[in-house]
Amino acid sequence: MKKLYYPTIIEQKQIAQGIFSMKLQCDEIAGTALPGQFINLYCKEHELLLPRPISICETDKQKGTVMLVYAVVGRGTESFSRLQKGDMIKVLGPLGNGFKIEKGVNIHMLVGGGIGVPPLVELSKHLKGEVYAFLGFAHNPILVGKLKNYGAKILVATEDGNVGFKGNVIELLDKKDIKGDMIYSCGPKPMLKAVSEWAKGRGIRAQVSMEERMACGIGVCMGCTRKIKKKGEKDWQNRKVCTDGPVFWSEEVIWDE
Amino acid sequence: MKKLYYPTIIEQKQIAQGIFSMKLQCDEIAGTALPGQFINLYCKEHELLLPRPISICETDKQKGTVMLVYAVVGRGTESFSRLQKGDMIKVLGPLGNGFKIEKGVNIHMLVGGGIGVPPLVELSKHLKGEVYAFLGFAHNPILVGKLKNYGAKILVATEDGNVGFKGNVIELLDKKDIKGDMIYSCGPKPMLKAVSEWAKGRGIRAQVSMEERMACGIGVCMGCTRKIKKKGEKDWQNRKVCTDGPVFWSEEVIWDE
Amino acid sequence: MSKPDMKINIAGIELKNPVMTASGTFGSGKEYGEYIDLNKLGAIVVKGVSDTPWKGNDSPRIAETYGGMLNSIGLQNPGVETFIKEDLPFLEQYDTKVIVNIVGRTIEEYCEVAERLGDTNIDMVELNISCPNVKEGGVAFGTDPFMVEEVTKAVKKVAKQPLIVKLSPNVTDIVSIAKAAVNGGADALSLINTLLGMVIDIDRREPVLANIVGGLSGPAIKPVAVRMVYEVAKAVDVPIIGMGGIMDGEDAVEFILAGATGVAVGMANFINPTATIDVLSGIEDYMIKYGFNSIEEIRKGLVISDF
Amino acid sequence: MSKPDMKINIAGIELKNPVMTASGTFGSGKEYGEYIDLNKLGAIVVKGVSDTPWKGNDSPRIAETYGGMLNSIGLQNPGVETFIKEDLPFLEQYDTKVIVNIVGRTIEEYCEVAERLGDTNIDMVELNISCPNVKEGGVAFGTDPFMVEEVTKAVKKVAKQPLIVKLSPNVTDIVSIAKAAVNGGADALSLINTLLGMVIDIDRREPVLANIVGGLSGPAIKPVAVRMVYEVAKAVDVPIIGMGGIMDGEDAVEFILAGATGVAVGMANFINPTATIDVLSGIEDYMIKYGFNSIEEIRKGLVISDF
Ligand SMILES: Cc1cc2nc3c(=O)[nH]c(=O)nc-3n(C[C@H](O)[C@H](O)[C@H](O)COP(=O)(O)OP(=O)(O)OC[C@H]3O[C@@H](n4cnc5c(N)ncnc54)[C@H](O)[C@@H]3O)c2cc1C
Ligand SMILES: Cc1cc2nc3c(=O)[nH]c(=O)nc-3n(C[C@H](O)[C@H](O)[C@H](O)COP(=O)(O)OP(=O)(O)OC[C@H]3O[C@@H](n4cnc5c(N)ncnc54)[C@H](O)[C@@H]3O)c2cc1C
Ligand SMILES: Cc1cc2nc3c(=O)[nH]c(=O)nc-3n(C[C@H](O)[C@H](O)[C@H](O)COP(=O)(O)O)c2cc1C
Ligand SMILES: Cc1cc2nc3c(=O)[nH]c(=O)nc-3n(C[C@H](O)[C@H](O)[C@H](O)COP(=O)(O)O)c2cc1C
Ligand code: FES
Ligand code: FES
Repeated sequence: MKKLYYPTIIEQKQIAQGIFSMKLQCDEIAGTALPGQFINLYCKEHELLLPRPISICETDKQKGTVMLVYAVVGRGTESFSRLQKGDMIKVLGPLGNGFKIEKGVNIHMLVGGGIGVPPLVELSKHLKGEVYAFLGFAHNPILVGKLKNYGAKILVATEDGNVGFKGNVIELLDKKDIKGDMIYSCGPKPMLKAVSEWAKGRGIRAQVSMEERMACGIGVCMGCTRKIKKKGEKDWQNRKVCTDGPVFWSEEVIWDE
Repeated sequence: MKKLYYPTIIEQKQIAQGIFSMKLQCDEIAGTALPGQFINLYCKEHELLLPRPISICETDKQKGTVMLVYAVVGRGTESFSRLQKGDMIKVLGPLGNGFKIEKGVNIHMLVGGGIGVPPLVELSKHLKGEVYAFLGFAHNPILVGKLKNYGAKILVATEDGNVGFKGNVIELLDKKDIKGDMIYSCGPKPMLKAVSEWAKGRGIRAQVSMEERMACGIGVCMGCTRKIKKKGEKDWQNRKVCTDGPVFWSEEVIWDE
Repeated sequence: MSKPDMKINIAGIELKNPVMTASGTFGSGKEYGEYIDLNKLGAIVVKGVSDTPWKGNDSPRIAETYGGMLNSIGLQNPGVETFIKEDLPFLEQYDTKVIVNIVGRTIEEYCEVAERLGDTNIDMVELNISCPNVKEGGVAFGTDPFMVEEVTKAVKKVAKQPLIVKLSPNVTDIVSIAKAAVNGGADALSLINTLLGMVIDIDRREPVLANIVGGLSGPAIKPVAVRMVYEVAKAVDVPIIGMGGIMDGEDAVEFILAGATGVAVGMANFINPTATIDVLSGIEDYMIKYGFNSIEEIRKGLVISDF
Repeated sequence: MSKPDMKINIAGIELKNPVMTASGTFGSGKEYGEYIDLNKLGAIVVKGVSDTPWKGNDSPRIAETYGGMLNSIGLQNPGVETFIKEDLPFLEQYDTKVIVNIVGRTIEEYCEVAERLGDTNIDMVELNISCPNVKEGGVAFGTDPFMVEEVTKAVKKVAKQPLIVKLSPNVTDIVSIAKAAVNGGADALSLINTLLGMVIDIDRREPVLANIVGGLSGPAIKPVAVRMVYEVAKAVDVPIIGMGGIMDGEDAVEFILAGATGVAVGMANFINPTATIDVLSGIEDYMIKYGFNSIEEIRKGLVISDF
């Protein structure tokens, strides 16, 4: 159930320059979380009051553990990175709606950019059929081994050509030109927009996991909205990333901002 | 020199209900502090920005240690009490002017009330001649053993008669009626006022260590003033407890507030 | 020991306790119903409702600040009809008072919403003339005593329920605004709404909020809020609902001592979903500790020494 | 890499960098001279000076708040003659600009102080019409555009040095106040002074401050300050000195991006005696990181996207 918890950190490590993975002991969240959901992490510093939303990268229902992977980009994530094994952390979750996993979908295309890759890990464990993971990074790939272990076919692009294809993930999609049945995508907004267009051009349905600055995370503050136009609607509405999303159908998102 | 330091806490213990002693490793402060001076302690919590002034209870110049004794009365002192041996703490000091130790004074009377006793400890080590310590508490005496070790003759009063004389420290002074040459006093304002009157009535000179809410602690903000009328002045002035005090001559303090 | 009596009375309506939700921070109650027993609240103040649906401002709408936050929601809401159809039935299940915060771009729009709500059995109307996040109406009505009196009068005329007027802190003289609202017929006042603020992302060199400026709330603003409640309480006779940075029972008591009859919890809900209930039990603890028998006793309990 | 040029120009006076001290938080510089090299500061703004000595308010004068503090000093100062005799010679030793904050209860008193300072070689006068802690004068002059213009005009007439007018944030419309000061002849503006606030000790059930209310400063107020600097910078052509909660170089850059030419460090001094120098090097780091060649470039660097 989505609730406040105070789990213990059972592992914290730096997995790449400025990127950390943190494992929490939290049976309740591990037991109920769906792929694509996120949790709100609270800072110990009382001057930083708002929670930070972080996607669930992976859960282990048996062990009751939840893995998060986050980039240090500001004071909040910096503060998380200073926490150590054994420390407690306040969290709220699991929050939001996960990716839709539909029957009859055989070829799955995961498209992740940078710190958008984490939620694709748990997702990959739930998909039946062929899974391709198109992963784009600036320089250092993360979580590639995990996705591979879970059976995804890995296609990596780095902007500087450090590993794999030199270029961005869209160029990689163009090059490989695999025609899947469904795209699941998470990453920076320009990438999601490009993925959305790419998918549209090829008639592939695509789900995109969006980010927006949040306050409550549970749908009351109306802080986290994006312009969404559902099928059949005449006009867009500002819909909440936290509870209407974070995953939306790409064709419903108004990208023109 | 008065400066910002980040000493390590080498001892922290509860010495009575709600009262803690904390020992810091800080050669610089230990080496220069005078009896009656205080230091500013900063909280780790960034929502509590102002430093807390705490008197120096005792220093050990050889070992370079500084002992503080403080009561938990609010968020700041509560936060100090949660710190542990090995933790660092930000401090500024030593601050203020200590007690005046004059030549030709043979019988010294220390008068301390509750959490006003700590600065008298270091002072007692610097006094030559006979030292009487009149100590008043609500229920639990503190620091009595220390003062005794340093040679003071101990006279304790507790309001409930738990230890020693039943009553307050003024009643104890009345009862013992010792005629010293100098009084050094620290404690709650009503006590200081009463001590001041008691001393005046007997023609004994008295120094009182005052408290006031502070911001800077170094004399710039004008936040910590008390009404003081120096000898020869026609009118009182608001003078700074932090740099003009905290120790004042009792006859210079305007008590009528 | 018997539980202290926490009842309060606002404009003839009895609330079981002084703890309410601050408009816009509690949705229409549904979401927090998963965390707390809504029956325990003195009142639920729902988010701002307009005559027709409002889309609100562009995102980002949230920025964090030291000890607080900015929001520039811009009063997004589905309109009064949808509120009545979809949210009100949920709220009516509970044994708590329902106060509806109403917004408008013109006096006419405010009146329409108030009139429409007159047909429902909500308990009170809170007139929001203090939202800093909309260009028309909103705060424009709330910063000029003449306008405050006009809009209050007009809405009071059509409202069937008691009328609370919610004041903006972004004014030179809160007392003259409060008096204008009371002259216009306000049965109670609530304050404060958010302070206008701005945060700049120095790396991207642009304002964090799409709307550039937004409303500051949270513990950072509490001293301003307490001061305004204190000033207004001395100047008017209607009950006051105090808010601004209330995080716990002690904060709430501070507002009551300043002169508030009721208190509202806003941003704290985002940090702790059970904040309202925690505030409630904190007030109760304080009453027990110091032997207060009623909220009214606390409200009259401030001692001003003559220095 | 060569050091970036941090010079700024205010009313024809060149400061070696934009970092100043906020009046009342730095004394007359002596005390902080033990912690930092005063020669490194762009300017030292000394505490409010009146014609004759002022005793200030009763104690307690300080209260802590979440992310900030209240003060109700009430402009205690030994008067302009003592300032000139005792503090100025000390300040004159240093290679930094000296700005004197002046206060008064009447226009005449302001003028007297400004005139008297005209005989000295201080660099600028800062007219404080925004102190919330004195009953007469002070903020009363600062909240009404007509009065702001009058007092500015009068002081400008007698002042020999360039005139900065310091604005109060406790107003409905900061822009109209700023314009009034400029119309009155202000060569520059500084903002913000403190927000009026109050803290109640719920255990003793009395206000913490003897003066009941006091001025709120510190990081808690920064969003309000940045917003006001932004609004004023868009509306007037004179240079602005921004302040309110600046704790580090990044905070200072935020003010410059909002439109400030100079910045002042206040409460931060109490938390960190080297705050001014840390702010200075933080600005320099930012300039190096992003390749800014002047403060002016930062000031013009804010991007407002068209959403
Ligand atoms: C649904 C969702 C899932 C996310 N999952 C991940 C993840 O798995 N790993 C990861 O590294 N990051 C993730 N993010 C982004 C992450 O929330 C931000 O990087 C983080 O909040 C930044 O906090 P900060 O204090 O370090 O940065 P600051 O910039 O100092 O943050 C200041 C404020 O802005 C908010 N904020 C800043 N950036 C964002 C953002 N992109 N989205 C929402 N709020 C933001 C913070 O919550 C905070 O209130 C996710 C965001 C969302 C909305
Ligand atoms: C010169 C001097 C020496 C002191 N020495 C000691 C000592 O040795 N041991 C000890 O236990 N206490 C001492 N005190 C009192 C101590 O400073 C306060 O008890 C402490 O600051 C309370 O902080 P708090 O956050 O726990 O309480 P809170 O009440 O939450 O404090 C809130 C604010 O009020 C200020 N404040 C509260 N009470 C006082 C006070 N009495 N004096 C100054 N500021 C106050 C705090 O600094 C803080 O800014 C001394 C005070 C002064 C002025
Ligand atoms: C996200 C958000 C939305 C708000 N929406 C409204 C609103 O619709 N109507 C209103 O009168 N006040 C609104 N407010 C103001 C709050 O009701 C309250 O007055 C303010 O936040 C101060 O209280 P706090 O510090 O406890 O949050 C909103 C505040 C926030 C943070
Ligand atoms: C203790 C104290 C005393 C002050 N005295 C003055 C003063 O004499 N004149 C003045 O114009 N402003 C005075 N101020 C206001 C500051 O100069 C500054 O405008 C305000 O504190 C905001 O900046 P900060 O948040 O960095 O402190 C004072 C502020 C404090 C905290
Ligand atoms: S974060 Fe509050 S509604 Fe989404
Ligand atoms: S505390 Fe600032 S002058 Fe004493």
